Amino acid sequence: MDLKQLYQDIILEHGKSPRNFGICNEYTHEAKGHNPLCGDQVEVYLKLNKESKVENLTFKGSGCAISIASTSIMTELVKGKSIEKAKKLVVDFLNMIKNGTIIKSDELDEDQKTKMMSLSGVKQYPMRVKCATLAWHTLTSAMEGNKEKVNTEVLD
Amino acid sequence: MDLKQLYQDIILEHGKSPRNFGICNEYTHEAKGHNPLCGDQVEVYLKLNKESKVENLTFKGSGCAISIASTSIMTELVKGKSIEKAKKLVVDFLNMIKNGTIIKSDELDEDQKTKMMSLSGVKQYPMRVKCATLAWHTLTSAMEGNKEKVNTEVLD
Amino acid sequence: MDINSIRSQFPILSKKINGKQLVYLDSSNSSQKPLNVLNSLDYFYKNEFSNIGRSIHSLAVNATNKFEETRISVKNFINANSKEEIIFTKNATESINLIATTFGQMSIKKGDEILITELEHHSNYVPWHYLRETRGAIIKFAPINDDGDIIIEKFKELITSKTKIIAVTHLSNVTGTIVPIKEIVEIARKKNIPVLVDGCQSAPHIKIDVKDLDCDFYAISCHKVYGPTGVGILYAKKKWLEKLPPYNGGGGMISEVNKNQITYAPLPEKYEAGTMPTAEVVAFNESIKFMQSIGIDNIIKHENELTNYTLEKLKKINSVNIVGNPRNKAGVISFTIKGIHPHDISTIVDEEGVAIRAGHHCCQILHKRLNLNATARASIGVYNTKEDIDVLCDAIKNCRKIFELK
Amino acid sequence: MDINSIRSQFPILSKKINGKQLVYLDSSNSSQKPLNVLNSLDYFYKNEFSNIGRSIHSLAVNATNKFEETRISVKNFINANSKEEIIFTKNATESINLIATTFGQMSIKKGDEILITELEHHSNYVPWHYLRETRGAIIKFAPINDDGDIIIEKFKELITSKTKIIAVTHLSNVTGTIVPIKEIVEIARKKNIPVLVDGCQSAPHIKIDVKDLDCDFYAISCHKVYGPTGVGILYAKKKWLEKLPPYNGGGGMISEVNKNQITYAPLPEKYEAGTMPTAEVVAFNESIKFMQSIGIDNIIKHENELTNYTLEKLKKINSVNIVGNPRNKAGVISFTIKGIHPHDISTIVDEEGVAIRAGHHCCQILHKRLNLNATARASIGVYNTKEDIDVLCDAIKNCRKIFELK
Ligand SMILES: Cc1ncc(COP(=O)(O)O)c(C=O)c1O
Ligand SMILES: Cc1ncc(COP(=O)(O)O)c(C=O)c1O
Repeated sequence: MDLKQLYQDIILEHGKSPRNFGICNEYTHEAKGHNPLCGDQVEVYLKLNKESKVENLTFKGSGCAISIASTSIMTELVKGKSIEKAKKLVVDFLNMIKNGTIIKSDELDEDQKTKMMSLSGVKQYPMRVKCATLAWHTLTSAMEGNKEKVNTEVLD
Repeated sequence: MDLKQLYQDIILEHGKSPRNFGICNEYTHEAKGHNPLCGDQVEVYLKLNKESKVENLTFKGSGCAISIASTSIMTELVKGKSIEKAKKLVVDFLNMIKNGTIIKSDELDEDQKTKMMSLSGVKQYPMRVKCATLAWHTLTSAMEGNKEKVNTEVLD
Repeated sequence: MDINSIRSQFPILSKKINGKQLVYLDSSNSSQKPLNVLNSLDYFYKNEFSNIGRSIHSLAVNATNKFEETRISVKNFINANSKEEIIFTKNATESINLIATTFGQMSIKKGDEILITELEHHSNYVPWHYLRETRGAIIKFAPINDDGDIIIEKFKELITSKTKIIAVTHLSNVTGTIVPIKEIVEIARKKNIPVLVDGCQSAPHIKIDVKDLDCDFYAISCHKVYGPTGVGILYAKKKWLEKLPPYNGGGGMISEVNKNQITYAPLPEKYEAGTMPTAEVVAFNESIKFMQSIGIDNIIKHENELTNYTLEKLKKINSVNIVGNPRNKAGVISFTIKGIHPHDISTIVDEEGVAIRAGHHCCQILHKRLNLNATARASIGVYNTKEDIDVLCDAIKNCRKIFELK
Repeated sequence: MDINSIRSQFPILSKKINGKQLVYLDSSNSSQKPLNVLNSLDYFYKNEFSNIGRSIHSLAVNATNKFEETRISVKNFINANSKEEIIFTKNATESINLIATTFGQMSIKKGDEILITELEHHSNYVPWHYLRETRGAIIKFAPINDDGDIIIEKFKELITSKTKIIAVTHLSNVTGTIVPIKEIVEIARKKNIPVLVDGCQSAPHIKIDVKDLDCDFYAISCHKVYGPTGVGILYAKKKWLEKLPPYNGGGGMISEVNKNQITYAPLPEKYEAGTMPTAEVVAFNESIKFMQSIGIDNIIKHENELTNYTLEKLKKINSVNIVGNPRNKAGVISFTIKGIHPHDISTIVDEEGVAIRAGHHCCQILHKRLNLNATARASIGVYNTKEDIDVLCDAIKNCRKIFELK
C-alpha cells in the first residue's frame, strides 16, 4: 500500500481545514459519536427543513486526519440532500469503505464523487476504518433520532 | 523404586489392622488433622499422666494404607514415652521421611526401629509424604495444645 | 476414525513414566494438547505476537483478528447466537464466579434461593456459597439417587417462588452422569428462572448446542477441551450480559473514564478486563479444529465404546465397585476397591505408567452423599484405546496382589 | 551485555512488517518472548503436561513441582518473605481487582477514602471505582505537575483519617515517571494505611524489592516481563492474605466443603481457584532466568542509554513534543506532533515496520490532565537498539513530509 493513497492531498487539506465546523443555528437533530480506542469524539448537528431536506449539517470534535476529513467531506456532500438521499449516501459510503464498491450515485457530480472516493484508501487499513466511518454512523443516529452515543466498538 | 519397598508387609498389616484405634478414656489432649488433597482425616487422643508421660495414645480416622499404618505405628512407638522423648521421636521420624536420615534413637529397640524404618520408603513418593506425616504433625499439635486443625497443605 | 493418527498428534503419549509407556487416563482433570495447538502457540509467539485491541500497528491488527476468529469459532462450536455472547475468561471457575458475582449483585436478596445439585464440582458451589455469606441467600441441593442421577421430581419440588437461579453441571466429573439439561431448562423456563450450566466436562465429550439447550449461561475450561491452560469461556445470553454489572474492572472494558464517572465498553469487551490470554485464545481455535477434524459424532462413538469396554472389564475384577450407574454415562469412571484406598491405587498403577486421579475430585458433597471419602477415577480422552484400559486393569490386579486381596 | 545475542533470542524481531524489518517499540503494551520461554512452553506440553496439585500420579507431581519452582523464583525475584505471599492470577488487572474486592469487603464503608493518583492506568482506577459505586467510598486523585511527577506535598495533604488504602503505580505507562514508592509508603506507614503498588511497568525495567519498598500489595503482569500471556502475579504481605476474605471460589481453594459451611485452603491456594495457567506459570520461570542471565543492572543501564538517546533525537525533530519530563524516567516515551494526530503517526511509521502505540494508553484521566486526547508512545525493551530509534525518527520525519509540515 502506498501511504499517499491513504493520505491524499484532499484528505490532508480537509483534515487541516475542516468545512462546516461548529454548531449550526436552529439544528433539529444531533448525535454524538465516540471511538473508545483512540478517544476520538464527534458531534453532528443537523438542520432538516419542512421538506425533510438537509438545510444545514455541521460538526464538532477532535480526531485524526482521516476522521476529521471524512466528517468534513460528509457534511459537504450531504448538505442540501433530502433525508432519503442522505441515507443512501451513507450506505454508499459504508459499502465503499467495507467492500470497495465504487461510488456511482446519481446524486453526486464527478467532483463530489472524487471527494468521496478519496477516502476509499482506508479500506486497506482495517484499524482506520472506524476513524472514517464514525461520522457517518453518527449522522445516521442523528437522522433516526437515537439518544445513545454511537460507539465504534459495536459497529462492524 | 520397588513398590514392595513402599508397601512392606508391616505397613499393609498395620493398614489393615491398626493398633490403638478409637478414643481412649480420660484423654488429656486431642487434635485433628486433615489432608485436603484426599480428604483424609485423623483425630489423635493423648493421655498424659502427672509425670508428663504418654499413658495412652489412640486415634480415629480414615485414610490410605500409608497414613493408617503410619498413625498406628506412631501410637505404638510413642506410648509410654515421656513427652520430651515423644517430641524427639516426631523429629526423628520427620527427618527420616524428608531427609532420609537413619533412625538411631536410643529410645527404640531394634524391633521398634525396624517398624519406624518401614515407612522410610515414602521418601521416594513425594505426593505420599503428607499421608505419612499427617498423624505425627497432629500429635505435635495435640502435645502443644493447639486448637486449630492441622492441615497438610501448610506443612512442608 | 484413525486412532493411530490421532495419537501421533500427542507427543506426550509416547513418553515413558517410571520406565513404562504413559497411559493417560486423567483427561477429566485436564486433557493433553495436540500438535496443531502447540504449533499455533509457538508460531504465534515467534511470528505474530502483539497485544490485541489496543495498538493499531500491523502486528496488533493481525493478532486482534486472530483472537476474534477464535471467538467466532467458539460461537459456532456451541451454536451461540452472536459472538458478543462469548466471553473469554481464565477458566470455567472464573466464568461461574463472574455470573454468581454479577447476578448476585443485581438480583440476590436475603432469603432468595439458589438451586444446585449434589453432583456439583466445588467451582459450581463455592461461588454461590459466597452469596449465602454476603447476601443471605439460601442454597438448596437437588438430590441424586444412588445411580448418580438427579431425581427430577425432587428437583421440581425444590423450586419455589424464591428460586432466583439454577446452577447445574452438564456432565458429572465423578459419576459421568449426563444431566438432562433441556428438561431442566424447560422446568426453569416455566418459572422464569435462569439456568447456568457447568459445561466443563461436557464440552470435550458431547455435542453442545446452547440454542437448543436454551440455557442462560454456559461455562467451559479450554484446557479440558484439548486447549492450552489459562483460558476459559463464558457463554451468556446477550440480554444478560447487557443487563448485568461489569465484573473485573480495568483496561479494555471501559468506554469513557472521568474522575467521577465511568462508562463501560460494549460486549464482549465489557467483561474482558486487562490483557487477555492472547496466545492461548488464538491457539484454542486449533483445538476446535482438532475436534472438528475428527468429528464430534466420531468422538462420541469412540469414547462410548471405550467407556463400555472399561466398565465391563472393571466389573469383572473382584472387589472393584463402580461409583454410580447413571442412565446416560460418559467416559468418566470412578471406582473403589474394597480394602485399598484410592491413593494407594493411584500410586500402584502409576508405577505401571497409568495416570488416574484419586481423591474427592473437588466434589466433597457428592462423596459425602455416596458415603465415600475418596474414589479412584479413570477418565477418557479421544486418544485413549482399549490397550490403555487393559494396562489399567492389569495394574489394578497388581494392586490386589500387593494388598493380598483374594 | 551482548545485544546481538539477546536479539537472536527473539525470533519475531527478524520478521518483516510491510516489507520492512520489524522495529518493535510497543513493549509497555506487551513484551516479546525469548526462545527459552517458548521452548519451555512447548517442552512442558509435549513432555510433562498434567494438571497440578490434584492428582498424585508422577506427571502431576512433576508438574506441581515445576509450578511451585516458579513461585519460589518469583519470591526471590521481588524479594518477598515467603512463597505464600505469591499468588498467581491471570493478569495485573485481576491482581488489583482481587485486592480491591476483598479489601473493600473487609474494610471499606460509606465515606471511606481511597487515594490514587492522576497517573493511574484504568486497571488501577476502575476496581476502586466499583467500591465507590457499591460501598459509597470516595476516590481522591493525587495531582501531578506538568512534568508528570506526583506532587508529594499535595499527596500528603490528601491523606485524612478516612483514607483506607493508597493505590499507586510504580512506573507510569505514559510519561515513564518512576514514582518514589518508598517515600509514599513511609508517609502511609505513619498513618497506618496500606499501599498497593501497580508494578506492571516497573517489573521488567527496574529492580523490585518488596521488602525494601515495604508496600502491602504489588501487582505484576507476566506478559510484560518477557513471559507468556495469561499469567499475572499478586504479591501481598502474609498478614493481609490471612485476614482478607477469599476471592474467586472453586476447586483448589477449599479445605472442607459441607452443605452449610465451607473452610478455605491455606495460602497461597486460598487465592488460586480453578485450574491455573499451569504451562504459562512454568514457562515464566524462564522469563526470570532470561532477565537474570542479562542482569537487571545491565538491563537498566542499556535501557537508560537508549531512553536518553531517544529523547535527544526526538527533541531535535521540529514540532515533536515529549509528554512529561519526570525526575526519574524509564523507557516509556510518549509524544505528540503538532498538526498530526497520533493515529496518523502510528499508521505512517507502521508502514516502515515500526510498531508504536497511539491513543490514551488506558490513562484517560492523565490525558485529560495534560489536555491531550491521545499521544503516540514508543516504549523500550531490552532488545531495542539505537538503530531502532533511528528508524523511528526517520519514520517520524516521513510523517512530517506527508503532512507537509515545515
Ligand atoms: C501501569 C499499568 N497498570 C496496569 C496494566 C494492566 O495490565 P494487564 O492488562 O496485563 O492486566 C498495564 C498494562 O496494560 C499498565 O501499563
Ligand atoms: C464439572 C467441573 N466443573 C468445574 C471445573 C473447574 O474447572 P477449572 O478448574 O478449569 O476452572 C471442573 C474441573 O476441574 C469440573 O470437572
